[in-house]
Amino acid sequence: VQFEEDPYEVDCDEYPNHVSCLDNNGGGAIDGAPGIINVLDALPNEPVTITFWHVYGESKGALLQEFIDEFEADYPNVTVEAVSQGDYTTIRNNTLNAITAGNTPTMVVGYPDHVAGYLKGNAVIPLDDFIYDENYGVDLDDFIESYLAENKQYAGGYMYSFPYSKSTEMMVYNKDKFDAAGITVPTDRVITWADLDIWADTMVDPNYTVGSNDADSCQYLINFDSSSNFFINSVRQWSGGYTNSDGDILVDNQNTIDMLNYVKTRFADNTFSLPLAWNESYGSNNFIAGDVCMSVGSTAGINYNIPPGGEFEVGVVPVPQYDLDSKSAVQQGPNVAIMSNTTDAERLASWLLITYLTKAENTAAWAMETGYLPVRHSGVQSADYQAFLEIDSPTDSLYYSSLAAQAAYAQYEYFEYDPAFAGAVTSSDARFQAGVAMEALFGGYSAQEVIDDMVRQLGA
Amino acid sequence: MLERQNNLKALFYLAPAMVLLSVFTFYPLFNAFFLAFLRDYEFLLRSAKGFTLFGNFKNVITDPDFGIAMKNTSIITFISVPISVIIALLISVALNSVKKLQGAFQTIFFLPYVTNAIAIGMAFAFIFHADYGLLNTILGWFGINPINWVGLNASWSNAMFALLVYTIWGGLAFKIMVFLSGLQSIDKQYYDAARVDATPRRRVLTKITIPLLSPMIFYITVTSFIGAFKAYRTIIGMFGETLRPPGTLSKDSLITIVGLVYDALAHADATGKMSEAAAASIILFSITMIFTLVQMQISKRRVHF
Amino acid sequence: MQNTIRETRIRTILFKVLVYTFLVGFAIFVLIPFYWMVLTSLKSFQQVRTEVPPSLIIGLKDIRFLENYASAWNAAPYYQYMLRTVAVAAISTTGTIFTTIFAAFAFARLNFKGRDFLFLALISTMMIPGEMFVITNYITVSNLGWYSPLGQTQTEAFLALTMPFMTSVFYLFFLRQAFKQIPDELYLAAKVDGTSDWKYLWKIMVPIASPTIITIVILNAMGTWSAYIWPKLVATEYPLVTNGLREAYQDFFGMVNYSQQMAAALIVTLPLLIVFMFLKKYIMRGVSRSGIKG
Amino acid sequence: MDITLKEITKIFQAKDKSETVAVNDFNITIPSGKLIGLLGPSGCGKSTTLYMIAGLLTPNHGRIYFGDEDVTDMAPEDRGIGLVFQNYALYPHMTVRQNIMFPLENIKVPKEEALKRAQDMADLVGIGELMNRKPKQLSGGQQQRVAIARALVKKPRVLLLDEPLSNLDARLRLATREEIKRIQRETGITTIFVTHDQEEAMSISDEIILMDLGIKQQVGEPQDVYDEPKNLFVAKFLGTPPINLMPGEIKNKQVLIRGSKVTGKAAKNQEVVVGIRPEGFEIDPNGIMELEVYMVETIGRDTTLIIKNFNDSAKSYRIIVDARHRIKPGDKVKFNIESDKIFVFNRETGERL
Amino acid sequence: MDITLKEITKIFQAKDKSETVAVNDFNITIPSGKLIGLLGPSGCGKSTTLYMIAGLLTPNHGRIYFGDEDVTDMAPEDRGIGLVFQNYALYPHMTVRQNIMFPLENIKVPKEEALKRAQDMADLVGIGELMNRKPKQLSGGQQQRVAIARALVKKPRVLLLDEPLSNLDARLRLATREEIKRIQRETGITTIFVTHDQEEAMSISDEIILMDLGIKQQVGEPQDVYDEPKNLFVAKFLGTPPINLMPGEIKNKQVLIRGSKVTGKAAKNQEVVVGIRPEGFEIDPNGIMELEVYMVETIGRDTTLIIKNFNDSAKSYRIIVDARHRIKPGDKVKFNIESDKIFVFNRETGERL
Ligand SMILES: Nc1ncnc2c1ncn2[C@@H]1O[C@H](COP(=O)(O)OP(=O)(O)OP(=O)(O)O)[C@@H](O)[C@H]1O
Ligand SMILES: Nc1ncnc2c1ncn2[C@@H]1O[C@H](COP(=O)(O)OP(=O)(O)OP(=O)(O)O)[C@@H](O)[C@H]1O
Ligand SMILES: [Mg+2]
Ligand SMILES: [Mg+2]
Repeated sequence: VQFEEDPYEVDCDEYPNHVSCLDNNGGGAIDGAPGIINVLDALPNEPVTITFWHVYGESKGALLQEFIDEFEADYPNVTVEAVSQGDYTTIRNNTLNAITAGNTPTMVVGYPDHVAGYLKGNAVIPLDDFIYDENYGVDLDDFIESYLAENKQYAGGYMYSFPYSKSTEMMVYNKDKFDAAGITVPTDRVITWADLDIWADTMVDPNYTVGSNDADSCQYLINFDSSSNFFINSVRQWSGGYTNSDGDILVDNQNTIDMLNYVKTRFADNTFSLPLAWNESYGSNNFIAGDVCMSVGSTAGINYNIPPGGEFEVGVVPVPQYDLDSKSAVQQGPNVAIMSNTTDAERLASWLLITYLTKAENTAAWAMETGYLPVRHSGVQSADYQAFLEIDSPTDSLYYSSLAAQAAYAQYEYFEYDPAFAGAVTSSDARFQAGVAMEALFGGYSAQEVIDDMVRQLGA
Repeated sequence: MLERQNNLKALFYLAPAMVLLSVFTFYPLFNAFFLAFLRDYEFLLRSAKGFTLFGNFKNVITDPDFGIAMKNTSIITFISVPISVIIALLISVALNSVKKLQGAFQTIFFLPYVTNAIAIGMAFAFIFHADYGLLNTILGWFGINPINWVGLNASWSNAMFALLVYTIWGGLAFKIMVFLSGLQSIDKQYYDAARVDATPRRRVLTKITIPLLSPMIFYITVTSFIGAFKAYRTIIGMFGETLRPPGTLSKDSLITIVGLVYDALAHADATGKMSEAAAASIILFSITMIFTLVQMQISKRRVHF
Repeated sequence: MQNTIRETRIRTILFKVLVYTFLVGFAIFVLIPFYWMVLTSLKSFQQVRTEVPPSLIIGLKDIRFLENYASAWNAAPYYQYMLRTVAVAAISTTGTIFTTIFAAFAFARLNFKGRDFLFLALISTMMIPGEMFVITNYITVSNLGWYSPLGQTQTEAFLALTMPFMTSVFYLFFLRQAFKQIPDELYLAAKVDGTSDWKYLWKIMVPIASPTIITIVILNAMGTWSAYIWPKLVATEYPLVTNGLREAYQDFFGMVNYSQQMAAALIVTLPLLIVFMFLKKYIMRGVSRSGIKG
Repeated sequence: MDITLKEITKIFQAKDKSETVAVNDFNITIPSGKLIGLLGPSGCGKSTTLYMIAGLLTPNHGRIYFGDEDVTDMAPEDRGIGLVFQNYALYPHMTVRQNIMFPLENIKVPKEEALKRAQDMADLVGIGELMNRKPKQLSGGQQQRVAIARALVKKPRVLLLDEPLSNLDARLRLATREEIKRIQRETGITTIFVTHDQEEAMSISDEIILMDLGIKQQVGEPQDVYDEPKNLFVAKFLGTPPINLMPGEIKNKQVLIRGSKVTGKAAKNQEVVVGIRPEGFEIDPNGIMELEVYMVETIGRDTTLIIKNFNDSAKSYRIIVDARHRIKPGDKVKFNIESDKIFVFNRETGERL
Repeated sequence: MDITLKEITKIFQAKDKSETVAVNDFNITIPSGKLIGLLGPSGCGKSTTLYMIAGLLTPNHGRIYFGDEDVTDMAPEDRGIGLVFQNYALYPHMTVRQNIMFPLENIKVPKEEALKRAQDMADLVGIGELMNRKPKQLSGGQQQRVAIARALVKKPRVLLLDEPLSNLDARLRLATREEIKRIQRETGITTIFVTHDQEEAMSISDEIILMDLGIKQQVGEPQDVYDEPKNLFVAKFLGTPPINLMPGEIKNKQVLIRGSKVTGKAAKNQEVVVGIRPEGFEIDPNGIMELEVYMVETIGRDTTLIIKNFNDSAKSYRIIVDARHRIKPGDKVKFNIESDKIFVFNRETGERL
């Protein structure tokens, strides 16, 4: 352990890219290369090995490996060792440990708050020099704006991470039931909570027995897979405030209380529900079983909501909104960062890999296979992806992925991301508590109790 | 044992374990202790601003969850350990006394040790399910209404009950194995003598078996208490990251002291959080230590070597 | 008098019934999760997902044995992982056995300065949550050059996986208790027979404490078999079976194919069960202590 | 209550299937209230017999009766037995007091009384001061005394003693055995006493049983057995120093040793073994047997003459004479032989003629 | 190599701090190559003494020498000792063969030779057939013989035997002790032999040591000790049946019992204890002492007259007479007393006068 008078007084000559040496201009944009990182003119000829920690399991991992193999074919002297760390908590812990041990991988996948944490250890590099490099740079305009904004919210406004695997939420509904109930779910406009209230009147059957799969009714009208997203989205729509990137918790206000009270009534009359209603983590089983008529979940999880035997038809639409004036859809999914404990060659190789992975056709291919969304406009526009978006045959294996993607794009105007902050309380904690709050509300606690507990836990 | 001291020889025998322990146990331990007294420790940079005697401890103790953690830890410890030790003891003794099917039973009782954690989680979810769970079904036979054990908004005490069952279940296999191996080293002659002396079975158990097994009982008790003070995985296994029944707030949490440690460790990148983890560990350590010392003191009289 | 015999017999039978009932009762209690595991591994993905409540038995024709087990087996290179795990378990168990035998011997039989204090100090290390060690050990292992995310050799991986587990206070304590149960007389006899402590340890203590040592072997091997966090941390490229098992079925949407996962878990568990069944008879075959009066 | 063993056989089977016949077709009735000495060489099956009576071992064959009751299948705890184990089997974790009180507590004797009885019994065997010690802290003999006290304290129906005095010194031994005898007499407990000390066996037993190789050899009152051994084994086994055995022959109803007649015997001519008790020799200048004294030993009150090279250089004979006779090594002494101290045995079967 | 114990004291301290002085300021030199019998009542410190010589216990005070070498701090395994434990201490997991061979393996005797020596030794003690058994499968006596074989097989520098024959029958005991004596003679191993059997101690020991309460009482050749006991304890301890003790007094250099003179003694007038060996009485119609015979016991070759109500109704005296005297209970018999069988002791200190 070294002792320093003030660890925040970092020697900025030595660590020009340390978080403490950067001005915090509030997530504002940086234009041009800051000149922090030395970008090599060309990859050296010696072999370069980079390690890439990710979180993808067997199938996504295999797909990633295919890209890597292609990449390695293009750059024969670069070897990429891609290693799955399991889940997000593990990758974060392992990376933190690796940083402390001074023994990091070359690049990692992670959420913004992970990267914000790594930044405290001076462990990631800003990518701006690469982004604006003549040889290796990318055209930022080609990237989905909110993805960029999310990755620019670090101190100094530098991009310490780069968008990689992105997803959002969509809603599925049981078309057959709606048909039977004589309701048509509009596809030309965003569904509102008011719609839901009306439909609930006809479709929610208080005496519904679980598993009975009545033709035209359900136990609950709508399920929200992620209680965190439910809270965050709703609080935004109600202008309740969530957090800011300084880590301030902004939920303790009347708007939030109102929102929660509203939701509470909808819980009470079985309009809204959470997977908890069935002791599950996701509502897909009960959606398939017909217990719930609609379900909000991640676009990447669409296939779990499709009845395997095609028992009923599934419709996919954007997430319902409370207030059409302040619409909000979560944008989530990990980004990728390059660690600082690396050589220039490794950095460049990593950057090349990042750009390779996010290349239009690759980001599109990745998106189609995994249920994520392309990070580039050009990816979205690519012929393959456009073809994918136009799939309209329910027999096509990508049909529902396509529907989900369409729903996603319908809402990408109002994508919102979580402000990232690290520290004693992280943005992940806030998100976690948001979920807890929603669940407790569902469990019967009052709006005030729920908020109080959230505030208390987040130590605001 | 010879009365004469032989420090050199002891050193020889202790050296391999000690070298390894020094590197992989003592050193990390001192390291952890040390962290608890650093002010504003930055884990990632491994630097601190100076020392503080109680600062980190104060942070831990003033944590709103600390009291809850203390309560939960004590309850888990003082209920699950005695019960599981007694059950394991009875099972081992019973197992040791039967001939038929002994091997089969032994294998069965070992199974928890090799059973996949996810399967265990699923099975317990089924056991405690409010609607169709095994436990409520059985209770139903006795005319008892279904109880919400671990479901939505289950009460703290129900959840704790389920957790205790789960904890006890999880600890049986190991204890049974230890007791069985201990029972093997009891001279059968004592049982002959006891039979001739017309000793009722219960007295054979309490007056012969238990005292002669006391070294292993002591071992199991000490290590189980230590283990139970460190309870955490079981709670994660049962309730997931929230450490409580779904739909409840933090006052219903089943968090333990180690839960606090984990919580702090999960924020290793935050200033001073590692120190808090260390401080919480030391608090846990102190409680456990006092308790272990008491046990050792009692055992001096009770444990027959 | 004849009555006494009958009474005794009835009592004995009653007692036996009691004992067996007790054992069977707890056996069922203990078996439920395992049964669940087997059951799930035989069900179809469909059945597991949609059945409410889950069925407790499964019809012969519903069994998806081949399907689940075959794809489970293919989900990860288990064979290779198992081999590696066996090697790691063998090394660390051997190490643990040796170091704990030595140290337990010192604590149980030798008389040296500060023995009780040292022992207490050792026990006290168990009172700190393991994760407090993990980080420092990770740094240590890194500093020793056994781990780097970049290019770790097989040897380095083995060192990192085994060295921190070459001894165990937990088992040391266990073995010391077992050693203490061996009558002093034998030690004295061996001494006058001109036996060195070393030889006494191996020829007398170890054979007599063999049930305990076998138990330690089983438990320790089991520990390696289910090790997850540490291998994940220091041998990212050399996963052990549990890493394989977990990662093959890791999914962010909770939609794990439980049937296959359980099938895989059973496949992975099986070797261990076989080893256990083979070794357990040594646990039950204690050494009867006769030839010592008193 | 008498104890009857009917055709009892006990075979130990080792793991490798090799068998040891420890007790072989044993038949005996032990009369109620008697103290029976069980004697025999080491490994002849004495402990095994006791254990079967106690119920700790089950005979492979045969039945055991207490009175009329067949107890073969009765559990040991129901038999009302007191047993002193050859290796004590004290409970190591209990103090002397607890050890002795243990059987009393089992039969729910009130605490107070149990304490008193235990103390009395301990005083009797001279360990009254050691009540708070653990067995480990006792000397061998002290441990043995605890075992005796433990067996006696509950006044069992049947008392089985497996070499209970082997580690006691002569005086204590005498005192203890007399106490045992007294208690046995007073309470009328049927008692079986295994001992290697003949003098002990003979002095306290109402009857003795001689065993060899798991087979009963002779039963009877001690002096009778000594005086009238049924076979060579019995003759050899009883008596210290042991009987002197010499090859001889019967010719015309005369028993000859090295050609000279030592006594008469109405039996057909044959080769025999002649046994003469060491005290059966009488120094007589006109004696019929002249022997050269090889060594003279005086131990305590006895003077023993040792004879060597009589007919077999490896063998030596012992003759006990009155200490008054001043005999030196090398003396040639003539002896007469008392006719009731001389026994003649078939050389093949060992049966007495 | 002779063994010297210098001011050896051993105190056991129990957990509750109570102390037992097991051996108290013990001084002795055991001459090289001799066989010494160590005798004393149960619990007097015999085993403790042996253990200290073996190095298994450390004296609280004093030094032990083998020859000139101070071995007090030497480890037991380096002392080259053979020890038969009173409680055998066989290795339960080893067969008889392995048990016996164990000490040989320790000194790296080649396998072949070790096997042979073990077999020879086992044959010697009569367990040659049982080599593959585990101790559990042996009778008490057989276990004891394994222990003896194990101690003897390595031909130790010093042999310590703690009641090694207590569980053997008389014949085997005689044979074994003679084997031990022979081996001891042949190899010149300095040997200490603890036994409760006086006859045994006296017949094989070159010298005997008598202990009581941790204190050495008398040392000497067996017969000398028997003939000239230094104090009351020694006189009482040696001899079976034990010496008859009567209160008496010295008056004018005459020793009087109940007023009549039994012998003379040049000592000042005082109250004394008079001891007369059972064999010290001679039937003589003109004897100086008339006693009424209470009971007559014939055990084996001896006839014992039991006298009661002589002066203390609780006490009985034993007189051994030649079997020829036909005496019946109730007879009044007159005796003379052999002067070398009568000893006079100070009534307070027990010292012989
Ligand atoms: N570990 C111990 N703790 C306390 N006292 C002990 C211990 N060992 C022996 N003693 C006591 O020391 C005394 C001497 O014991 P020791 O074993 O030497 O007797 P011994 O002469 O061998 O007797 P025995 O003939 O009965 O075997 C006894 O009174 C005994 O109770
Ligand atoms: N568990 C056993 N397995 C095999 N053989 C045994 C077992 N127990 C005893 N024996 C054998 O049975 C025979 C009789 O043993 P037992 O113990 O009855 O002898 P004993 O007459 O008591 O001898 P001792 O006087 O030496 O104690 C012996 O030869 C012994 O070796
Ligand atoms: Mg026996
Ligand atoms: Mg002794």
